[in-house]
Amino acid sequence: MKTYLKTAMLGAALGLGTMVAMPAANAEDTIYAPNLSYRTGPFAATGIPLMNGQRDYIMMLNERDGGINGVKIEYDECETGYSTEKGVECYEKTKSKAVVTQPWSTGITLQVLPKTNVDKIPILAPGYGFSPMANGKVFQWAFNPPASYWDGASMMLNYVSDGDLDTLKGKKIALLHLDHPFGKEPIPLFEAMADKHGFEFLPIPVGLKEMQNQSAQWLQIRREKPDYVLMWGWGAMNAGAITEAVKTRYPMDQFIGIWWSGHDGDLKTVGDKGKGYKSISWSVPVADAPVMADIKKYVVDPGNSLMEDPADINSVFYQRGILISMILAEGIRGAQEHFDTKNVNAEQLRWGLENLKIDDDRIAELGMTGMIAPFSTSCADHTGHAGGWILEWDGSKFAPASDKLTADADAIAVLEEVKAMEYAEANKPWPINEECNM
Amino acid sequence: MEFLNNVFVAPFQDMAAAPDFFMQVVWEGLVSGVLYALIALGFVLIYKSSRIFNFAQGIMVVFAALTLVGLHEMGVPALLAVPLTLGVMFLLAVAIERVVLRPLVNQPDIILFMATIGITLFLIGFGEMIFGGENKVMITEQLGIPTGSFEFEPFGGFLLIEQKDLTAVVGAGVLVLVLLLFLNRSKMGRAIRALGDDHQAALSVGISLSTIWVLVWFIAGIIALATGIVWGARAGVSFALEVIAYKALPVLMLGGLESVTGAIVGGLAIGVLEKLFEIYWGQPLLGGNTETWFAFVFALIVLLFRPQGLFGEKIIERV
Amino acid sequence: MADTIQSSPWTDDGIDPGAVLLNVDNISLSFGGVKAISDISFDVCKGEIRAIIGPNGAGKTSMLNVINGFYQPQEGTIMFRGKERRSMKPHQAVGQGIARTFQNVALFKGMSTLDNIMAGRSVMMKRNLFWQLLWHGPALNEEIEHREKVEEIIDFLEIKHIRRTPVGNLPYGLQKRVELGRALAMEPSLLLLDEPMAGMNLEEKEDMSRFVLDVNQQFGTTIALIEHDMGVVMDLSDRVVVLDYGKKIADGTPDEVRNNQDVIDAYLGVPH
Amino acid sequence: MFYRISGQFKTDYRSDHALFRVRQDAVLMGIILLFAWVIFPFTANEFVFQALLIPVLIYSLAALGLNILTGYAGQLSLGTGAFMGVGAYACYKLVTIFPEMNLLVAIGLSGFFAAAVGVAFGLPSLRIKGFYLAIATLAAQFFLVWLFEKWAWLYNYNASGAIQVPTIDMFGIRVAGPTASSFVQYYFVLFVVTIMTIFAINITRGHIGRTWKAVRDMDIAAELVGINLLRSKLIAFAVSSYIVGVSGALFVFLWRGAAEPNLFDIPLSFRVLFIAIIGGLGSILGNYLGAILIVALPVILNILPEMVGLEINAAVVEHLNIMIIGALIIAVLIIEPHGLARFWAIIREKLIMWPFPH
Repeated sequence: MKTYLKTAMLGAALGLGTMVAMPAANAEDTIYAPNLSYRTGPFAATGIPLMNGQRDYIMMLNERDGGINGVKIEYDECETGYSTEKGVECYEKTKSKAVVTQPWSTGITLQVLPKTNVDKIPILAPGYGFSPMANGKVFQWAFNPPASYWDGASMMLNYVSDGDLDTLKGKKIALLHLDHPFGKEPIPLFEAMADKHGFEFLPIPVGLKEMQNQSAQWLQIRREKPDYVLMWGWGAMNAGAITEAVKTRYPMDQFIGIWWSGHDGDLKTVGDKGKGYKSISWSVPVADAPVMADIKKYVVDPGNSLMEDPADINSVFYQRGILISMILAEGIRGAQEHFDTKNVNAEQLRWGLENLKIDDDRIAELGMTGMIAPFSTSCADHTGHAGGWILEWDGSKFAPASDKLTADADAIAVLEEVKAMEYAEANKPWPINEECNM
Repeated sequence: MEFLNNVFVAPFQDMAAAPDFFMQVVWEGLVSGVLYALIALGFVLIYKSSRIFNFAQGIMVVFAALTLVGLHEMGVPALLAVPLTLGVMFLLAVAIERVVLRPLVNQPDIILFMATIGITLFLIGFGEMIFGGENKVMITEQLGIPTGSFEFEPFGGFLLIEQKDLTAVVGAGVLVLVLLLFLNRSKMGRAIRALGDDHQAALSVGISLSTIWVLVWFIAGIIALATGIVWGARAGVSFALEVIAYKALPVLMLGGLESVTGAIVGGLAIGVLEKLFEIYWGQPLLGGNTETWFAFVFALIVLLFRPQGLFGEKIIERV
Repeated sequence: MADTIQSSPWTDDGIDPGAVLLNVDNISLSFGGVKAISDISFDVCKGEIRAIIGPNGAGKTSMLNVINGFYQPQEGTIMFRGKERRSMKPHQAVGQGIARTFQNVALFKGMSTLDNIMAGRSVMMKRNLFWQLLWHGPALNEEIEHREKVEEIIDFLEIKHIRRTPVGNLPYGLQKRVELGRALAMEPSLLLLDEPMAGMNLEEKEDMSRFVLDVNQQFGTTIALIEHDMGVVMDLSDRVVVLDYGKKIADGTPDEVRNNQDVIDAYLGVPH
Repeated sequence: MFYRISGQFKTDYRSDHALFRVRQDAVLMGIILLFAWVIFPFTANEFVFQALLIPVLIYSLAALGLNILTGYAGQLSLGTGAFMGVGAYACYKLVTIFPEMNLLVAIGLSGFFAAAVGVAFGLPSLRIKGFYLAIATLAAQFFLVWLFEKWAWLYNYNASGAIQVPTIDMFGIRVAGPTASSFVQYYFVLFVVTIMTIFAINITRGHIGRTWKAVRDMDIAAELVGINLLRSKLIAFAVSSYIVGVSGALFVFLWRGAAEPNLFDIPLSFRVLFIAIIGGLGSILGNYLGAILIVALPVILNILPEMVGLEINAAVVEHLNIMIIGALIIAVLIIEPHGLARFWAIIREKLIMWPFPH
């Protein structure tokens, strides 16, 4: 018996070892848009609704319009589990035919950023990645529209100071952040702003292993008594923080998270007690938007969505996923029209993403009025710096709680230039697109 | 000089200056400590009876909690979901005994340890496939666990004690008492304890080895469920919970792999000490997040002076 | 083969045959209040076979453990090759020329017979990490040089056929023989044997007795052995020391010991 | 038939100590080397280089380092990932402080930093044994990863806390950085791995390797035949950590291109441990077999359903992958605790006998 098992295992091992086949060649009449998804791992809870939204928007386009200008989009997920290593593997696997890379984690973004210059594939990282990516001269292939983390940080500061940052003088602002490239991303901006406007900035890191047990961090907050707590949290960290905030009796109205910390699922774990918690967001869920009706009609009702609970269709993250796919689709559409071709390639898509014009009219045409602020990108500005809104948790859902906020563009531009050049210097020889003028 | 002051004087001044805060820190540490102790207890029980260092104890916590919440989501009433979950944990124990332990009987310790890592991986994949990766809410209220809090005002400050934490502490205490009674008073319990010392002697009581193993893994499953409920109530239920299982390991170093007392005292000590260190030394001096390693380094240092742990018996080597 | 060995005796340790090689003086050892050995003195002379006997729990193995440095006695001194020592690590004792075998076979189960015996020459192998990395050159030469010595021992113990067998797969009797080989590989001036014939059948015992005598005579190795089989002890040994409850109760030639009343009582279990 | 060993006699001990005591083994090795050095690199595409060939080599090397400590010297370590990190960060500091330094030299030197840290954490091994020591290695794991986060000097105060590999040329050829070709990187890695493997083979068949195995099989007996336990264990920690450190430097510089601290966290340590277990503890060959299996399995699981026309969700594939690795570990331990390397040994035995049944 044992010998047979051994032989069988052996055969299996040898069989697996020799089978190194390549992905099948792709059909000519589709555009291949892979997504480095994470439906598994510690951040799956936040990933799943986003991936569902992204997937469903593309499926809706394919069903309703037969794709974009008649070309179907092949949406393909490569699972990373938010692991950088898996992400790079996915990038390598998909890059031969992909028109875009959607890396989905700051770690993966940093890793593939230098490679895209060589492979000439645009990175699309809406609302995440590396804030200096806004500088299109240095980061020719990277796009993070409609707003970067520094935009988010600046909008938060504008909100808590009612637009006059000097009123923050002498106040203490804590940043509760994941101890990870993502969480550290806004620190340079906060430090610069603290110097300029005279408030005290206190970063409080949360280790990846401590996400669900933040009592030490919240004890620190209790001791330090900051005037505001801003949060760069992700996955299980969000629910953990809000639970602890409730417990510590930290005033909810002084507690604001970045857009990735405004996930309905996280807040449901605290329910009513989280009432008053806020999150800055460049997207707003609009239940009766025409695009949502189409998605319901073409994807959800026929049972083609991976969404488990149909009620999630109005959640912040699902709708944000839809907007992210919209940005990609608009980039493809723009490129198709500019180059007068149906099958755009990666280099053409780069042009499309660099010349996005998402104005109010276009938003209305897309059936997305109120879901996103208008923005446009250019050769020099790969972010677009759209505005955002504060969303407030009312005990059962997030609702807009502010007028449209905008970021302090001048302060950010200076920092973007400095950090982008630092990056280019550290990674020289780094190609710089001198044709771009600011 | 200033450095010495920061290390040896200032932290204690801080403690004295805000005694209410100090008490809160100790309480938070104690609650974490109870959880570490519970997980460590699961380890100890299995190690004592079968010499297996069960790395899967942490994932069993997640698995039990997910099953409970998952069953409830499927419409099973909370109070029925608990026994059903215990049923699942029992089946898991039977499956592990049949598929993994029985074929590996008499293998070296390290092989069995690695097999439990295999179990861990398998359960992670299996659990995520069935229950999904989303963060779930523990059905705290449905289980009748109070969710309010008590507030005290010692020294004019404020000390907040959550009722569910208090329930956790009391519940854990009761669980440990019942377990000790079972181990010391029942025939089955004595057989489990005897197994650790001498397989032959235990078998002579008339209970088969596989029965005992299933039983022990089932008890570890019960402990896992209790831990899962308590921890889930604090931070939600998801696979990220698995990392707390690592915290039980230094507890085992400190308390000894075979000592129930050691697991409890070690767990509480590590819970309190790591919290105190983080708040009064880690955050001001080292940039925080020292809780990831403090317990390990502390246990390592203790072990250098007492290789058998705080509660282990002195090792006499023989040839 | 045997001639070549005899012509170059291993045991050139500067002690004349018949003089005291090891002197154990007033040794006491206890574990947390339990006395294992109390106030024992005896000596072992160069070239003799010295037996240590006594009922179970008499402290015989503990005595060997003290001699080769595994246990540190609380009181007393040990004089070996004219040098007095209080405490030392086992590997230092090996360096001075003490080798031993174990009551329960303590071989390296995952290694072959050859490797086990080669392991006995660890102390003598000096090529450092750098040469080991290169292998060809000095490290290989050293390896071959020691291999030749080990092959002599393999020949001597008649275990050529199991040279490459992992010792975990060998029968008990052969394992004991490999263990003796490993101890011989250390070229000891004092060889401690802890129940070398335990669990053997008559034929195996005869083989082993022959090897012990041959080692003593051909290599000139001094031997101290613990053995329960009185027949074997009386045949092999030159002098016998008898322990009981951690105390020495008799010391002398086999004939003297055989007729000692204390010894008879100890073996018959007369209460103290 | 092919594996006929009769007629191959050894007439002196020197030839008996040769690496391949049977001629066919040497021929087979030659064929494998031919594939590794010539056929693979000239036929592989970018994806095969990046997703299979280079990671297999690097993971094999890391597993080799761990195997020396765990498989040969019997000291279970759960902190391999952190020691890879020490190698990677040391290499990063070396090339940023001395930009002129040859990368091969920098990687060689970075191993010494890992070895030093390894020895420091190996010191308790004399007093702490078995599982207690395994937990103690976790202390190294968690403490070092924390240090990579907090010690900003290590990552040159980058805002993101990550290290990015600069562009490095060697003898006019680009070997590291985003513009280096996979072809060159593969040869670089292959060269280092080949050298390290030769060293590992030499050291494990010599007397130091023998003392390790002795310590592993029975440490008390090893002490009583004169082996200095502390010295032997510390050499094992040093050699093991050196190899692991070099593999960490290769991992970041020749493959990943960038790294954040938590890359070196527990999952990496376990990944390497799985490779060593499945491949076979106490074997050199096993590390390669294990790495091939663990690296290729997810790739195959991703491609396989597509090839047979099955539409499987990416998440399900990942879950299946985890489950299969878990089940595989258990299966290997039950069927053959010595791993894939022993399977090969069994095949070889059969080939020698073939075509006769016994």
